[in-house]
Amino acid sequence: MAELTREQKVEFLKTIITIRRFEEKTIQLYQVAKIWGYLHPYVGEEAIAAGTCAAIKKSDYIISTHRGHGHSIAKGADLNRMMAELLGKSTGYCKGRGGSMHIADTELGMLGANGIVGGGIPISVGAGFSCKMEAQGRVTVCFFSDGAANNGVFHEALNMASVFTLPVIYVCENNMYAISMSACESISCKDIANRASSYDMPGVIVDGSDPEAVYGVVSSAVARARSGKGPSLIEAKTYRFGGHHPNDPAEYRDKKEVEYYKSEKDPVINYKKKLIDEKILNEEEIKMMEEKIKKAVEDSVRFAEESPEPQLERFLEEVKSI
Amino acid sequence: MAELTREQKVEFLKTIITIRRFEEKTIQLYQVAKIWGYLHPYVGEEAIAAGTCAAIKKSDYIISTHRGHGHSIAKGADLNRMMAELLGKSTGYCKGRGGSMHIADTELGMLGANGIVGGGIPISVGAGFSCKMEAQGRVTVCFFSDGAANNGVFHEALNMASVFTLPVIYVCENNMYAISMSACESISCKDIANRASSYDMPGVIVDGSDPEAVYGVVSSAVARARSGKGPSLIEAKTYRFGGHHPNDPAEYRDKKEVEYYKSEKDPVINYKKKLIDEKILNEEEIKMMEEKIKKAVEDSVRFAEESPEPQLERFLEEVKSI
Amino acid sequence: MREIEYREAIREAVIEEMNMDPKVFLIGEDIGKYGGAFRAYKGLLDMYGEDRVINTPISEGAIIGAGMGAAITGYRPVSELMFIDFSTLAMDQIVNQAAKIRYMTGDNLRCPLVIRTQGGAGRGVAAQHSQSLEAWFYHVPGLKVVMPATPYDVKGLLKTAIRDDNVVMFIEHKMIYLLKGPVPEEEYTIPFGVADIKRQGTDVTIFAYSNMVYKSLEAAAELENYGISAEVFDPRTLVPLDEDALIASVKKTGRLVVVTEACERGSVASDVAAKVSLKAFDWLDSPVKIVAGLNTPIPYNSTLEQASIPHKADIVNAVKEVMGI
Amino acid sequence: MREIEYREAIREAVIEEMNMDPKVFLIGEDIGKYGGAFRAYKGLLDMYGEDRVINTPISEGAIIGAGMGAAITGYRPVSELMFIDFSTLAMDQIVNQAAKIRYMTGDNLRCPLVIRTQGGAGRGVAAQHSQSLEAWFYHVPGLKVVMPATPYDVKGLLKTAIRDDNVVMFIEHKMIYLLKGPVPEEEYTIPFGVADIKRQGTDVTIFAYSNMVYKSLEAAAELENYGISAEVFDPRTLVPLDEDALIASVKKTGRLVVVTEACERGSVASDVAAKVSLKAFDWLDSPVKIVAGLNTPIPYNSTLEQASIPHKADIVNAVKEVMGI
Ligand SMILES: Cc1ncc(C[n+]2csc(CCOP(=O)(O)OP(=O)(O)O)c2C)c(N)n1
Ligand SMILES: Cc1ncc(C[n+]2csc(CCOP(=O)(O)OP(=O)(O)O)c2C)c(N)n1
Ligand SMILES: [Mg+2]
Ligand SMILES: [Mg+2]
Repeated sequence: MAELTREQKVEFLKTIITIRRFEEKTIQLYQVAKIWGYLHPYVGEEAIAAGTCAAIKKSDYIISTHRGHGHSIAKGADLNRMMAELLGKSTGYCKGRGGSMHIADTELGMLGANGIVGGGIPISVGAGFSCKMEAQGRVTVCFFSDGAANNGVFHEALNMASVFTLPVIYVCENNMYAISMSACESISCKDIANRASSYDMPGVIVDGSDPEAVYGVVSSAVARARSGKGPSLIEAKTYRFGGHHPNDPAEYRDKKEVEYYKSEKDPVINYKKKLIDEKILNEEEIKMMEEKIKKAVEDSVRFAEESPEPQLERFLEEVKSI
Repeated sequence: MAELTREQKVEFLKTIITIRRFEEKTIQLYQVAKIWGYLHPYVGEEAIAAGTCAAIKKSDYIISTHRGHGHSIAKGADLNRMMAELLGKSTGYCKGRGGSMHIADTELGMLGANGIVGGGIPISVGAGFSCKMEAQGRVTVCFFSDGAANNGVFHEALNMASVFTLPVIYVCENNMYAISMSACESISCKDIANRASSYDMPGVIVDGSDPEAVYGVVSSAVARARSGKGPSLIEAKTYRFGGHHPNDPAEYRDKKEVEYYKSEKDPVINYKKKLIDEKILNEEEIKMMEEKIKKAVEDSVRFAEESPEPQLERFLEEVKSI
Repeated sequence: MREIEYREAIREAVIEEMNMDPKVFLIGEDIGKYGGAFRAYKGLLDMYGEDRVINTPISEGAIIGAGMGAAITGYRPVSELMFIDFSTLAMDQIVNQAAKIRYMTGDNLRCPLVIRTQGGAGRGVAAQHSQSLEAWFYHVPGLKVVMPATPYDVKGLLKTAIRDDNVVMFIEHKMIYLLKGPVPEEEYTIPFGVADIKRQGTDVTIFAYSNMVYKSLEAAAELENYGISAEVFDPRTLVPLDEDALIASVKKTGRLVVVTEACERGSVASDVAAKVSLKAFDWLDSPVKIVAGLNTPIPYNSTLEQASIPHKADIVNAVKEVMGI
Repeated sequence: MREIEYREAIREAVIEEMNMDPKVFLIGEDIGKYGGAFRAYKGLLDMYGEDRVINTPISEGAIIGAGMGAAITGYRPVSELMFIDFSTLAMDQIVNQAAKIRYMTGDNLRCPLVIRTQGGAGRGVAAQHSQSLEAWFYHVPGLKVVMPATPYDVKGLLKTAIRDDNVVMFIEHKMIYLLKGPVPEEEYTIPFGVADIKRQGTDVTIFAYSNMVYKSLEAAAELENYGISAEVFDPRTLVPLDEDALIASVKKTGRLVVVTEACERGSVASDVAAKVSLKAFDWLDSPVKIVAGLNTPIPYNSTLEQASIPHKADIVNAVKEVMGI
């Protein structure tokens, strides 16, 4: 694999910080009930989306989860339309119909967040068939977390993707928990990547806090997929810094464990430091980047707040056609 | 493991031949429409049921499939009540309500054939919990075939059985086909036993035409389960001698392949020969055995034919309470 | 007009649509060499190859997921569930994913997916292979539900289904695949939401779909002997439902018997009866009667099985009742 | 009488039954330390240990399979599906396996399994977490369907469910877990199939269950202002349904409004309306009106979400309509 360029590295950092700041903002907005329903922040896991989406093209597809904001942002989503969706506005990606768990966009190749744990995995099979049939070298990345790896559809989908040599990259974000259920207690194998052997596909483990490492393994899997060799399973070890959702104190976790990940495995802290160490960016430049991002996030909130609510009459009219 | 006794070996043969003759009779009865609906003969696979059920106790549970007559017979089912069920009579195991695909009996510890491919596998988890909770050393054997190993519930169940260390023995009867679908083309790993590694349990391959070999591996798995070490996956390589059902000419199979299995892997032929070679039985004794079995099968047909139809009024009365 | 079998009509529809639109493909169990459990796809693998006739493992969830994923990325898949009873293994993909994606994304993604399947009793295949589950899908917004009775209808409606931009549950009946009926050589399609009066009548409307159309026609023929002129109303598509035509028919006859093979409790028949009871209240000369399956898992024994589903006599009796004779 | 929360009533029922019968156990997602998504099982892990409070992986099919397998071998499990929307992943186990085993084996095997779950809209959790799917289960022979509205009812009915020898779909509503109501300290159970008139009235019967009981009571209170005396009829269990009491109520009032939060098309409301339209035809002064959810996946946006489900005003209007004012 070619060395990473300066631009690529800067882009990683920008994506990671953007996701982090966006998520922090959504948590704030959730606490004041501007966002409601369920919100599952991606804080702590940003490097996976950043590294993965950098390794694919705009024309490739991604399939996301209930914890999906990071995936959309890394795939290039417009923060305004995302935030508008979270506020239930008509300018949102789903015109306010979907909210956090259902952001999707055809243009973006973002085939949907999902409220059903594992619900997106079978869809990857169809997206994979589509990529294979059109034969333009397109690939599909399917994100999911440890909990989803126990849903039967994981098995059906990975088997089928393998049997039909589909160009799909399965990225399991193992953040060690499914709500309160620890992955160690719910998954009957040490590493989820092990399960790849059941499907005759490569299974790779990667440090999910390191965007470059993620980029590396995903790039290989993408190359493999594009060359017609079929699917791969990547397990990115990561950690959910907060509770399952903003109101979850996550008392089922060990404080020390949380502290360890926050201090050692924070992709924002670590990657900033790395780029400074490598003299790719200096403190000042990072500060400017942070400010730009902060402004973009704040703009998105303003955009969302100023956007009109969906029209009730129009909704009622549309429902008649369902 | 202790040497097999003469009685055990004779019993293997008796079970194998009983299943074969019973199945042949059901096919005949199907052709004259005394049995109807779906019938999935177990011809060619008899040694698996014989070897497996000999390795467990009467008090243990088995869970079966759409191709389930052999399992019931090996577990000790009454041929009369089985045949009566196939003829839809009130004296059948299910009073004629179930037919071939739904034979079940509490007394027998036979928790059900199943019309849904893979449908019994999750039920094994509950039977396993039950065995574990009552802590009497009881185990559950769950049969299924290659096709079922692609159903998502296979994954959910084996994961859960492993996570909770349940005393369940999964016996996959890989007869190389699921209707017309070849296992080689539908399963993304060479051997289904491989998949055991995803569930942190032993995965063993055995020649399904050899009752002693089956008995051996199942016995080990049973010992393991009884001693609290949890589930195992056994893949018994076998072959469905006929089509998927009596009316299936099975044109999707290679004639040579069929011939090979019929001539080399017929458990009836092979095991008869073995017992003769080992001087455990002579031709004469086998002939007597065959005759006894033939009579038992014919008696079952007579019993079934002479049995009363279910009473319509009674059925209509019962339906009111559903 | 030439007569062809119901399953042959399906095959023709699929062939015509596959020839016309390269985005159409088929996916399901045993649809390759085997040609499908009811042989409706006979020879299609040879005609279109493995890329467009995809024979799958036994993975109902992934079969629907495969259809949906392809549909939202520009294809027009026909996913097959061998028996409607197996839809139970794919309900998340059908109901939470495919049916909802268009609406929950504010029309951002569309899912032109046909789910072909079949249901019904009568072949002695017992409780897990004989269900009539259309009521479930009827209840789910985002699904169209099509239940054709004749070779003519199945061909025209399947072509429409494949061209539709939404998820269509296309539900056939296992007892009628070999039934023959007139089907024109020329191409045609049948729009959704347009009922077909299978027999004109003036005294009573019999609403029936799928295999029950035949039992209703038999009943109507017998009712002639009593001087009763029964209209047999086949909606053909349950969603959308041709309510206007139904209300018009009931206004004409003043009486309605709704027939379904499905278990009575919570059936589509109840829903239709409720709608008509409300909307044609002042035109009804007697209460709407429902003729439906018993609330029981279908038994294997033939006598009990037959007792569990409606027959000509049940329909005749119901009509007599609403006619007050 | 003391007042306790709905979820506390659930917890009490479970504790009492677990203390009484060692064969009762709980299984589901996040029911261990977490105490269940709605904290109805708070502290139970500490009280009963991991053998009787089994915290599972995300495997809905196996959660029901685990319940069924234990039930047919002598236990009395309570399997939990966190949201009724996730029943889609377990429909084979619920419908083809658990519901049918008793009948398709001629009563050879019995399956005393309770499936606890919850549904309903109102929390902004959108299309995949807000459904009301009781109509599916209502349609499946072999399932009992219980939908308690009050803390009193949920406790008494859950105890009965656990003791029942059949499969019980026990469906709660996400908006009422924190609601308080009187619950006696002494033990009691509530039989299935016995409706509770939540408010007596003489002019019109409002049939409503689960959260809609509250909206109906609000409506009834407002209707007093118009001089209309509305009876609020809560069936509490949909299967078995207390039809006699319902017909009696309608015979008394002569009018019926059926309320459900579920999508109107193919809902339980339609079924009830059809039954009453038939059986009380001569007593009905006006057609039965249905007040139901819209035929749409539930939207996230609060205004649209609220517009998708019935409210007091809708019920009031429907009653006015059937009263002809
Ligand atoms: C099929 C299904 N079961 C249960 C839930 C409830 N639920 C929502 S998120 C969640 C945990 C998911 O864990 P995981 O897949 O590890 O994702 P993470 O939250 O860690 O990103 C659960 C159980 C659901 N949404 N879907
Ligand atoms: C879930 C499900 N899908 C499809 C079918 C239709 N069907 C019946 S038997 C069968 C093949 C089963 O193959 P396998 O599991 O290998 O069992 P075998 O017939 O070889 O014993 C299929 C597809 C079914 N009964 N259930
Ligand atoms: Mg996780
Ligand atoms: Mg097989």
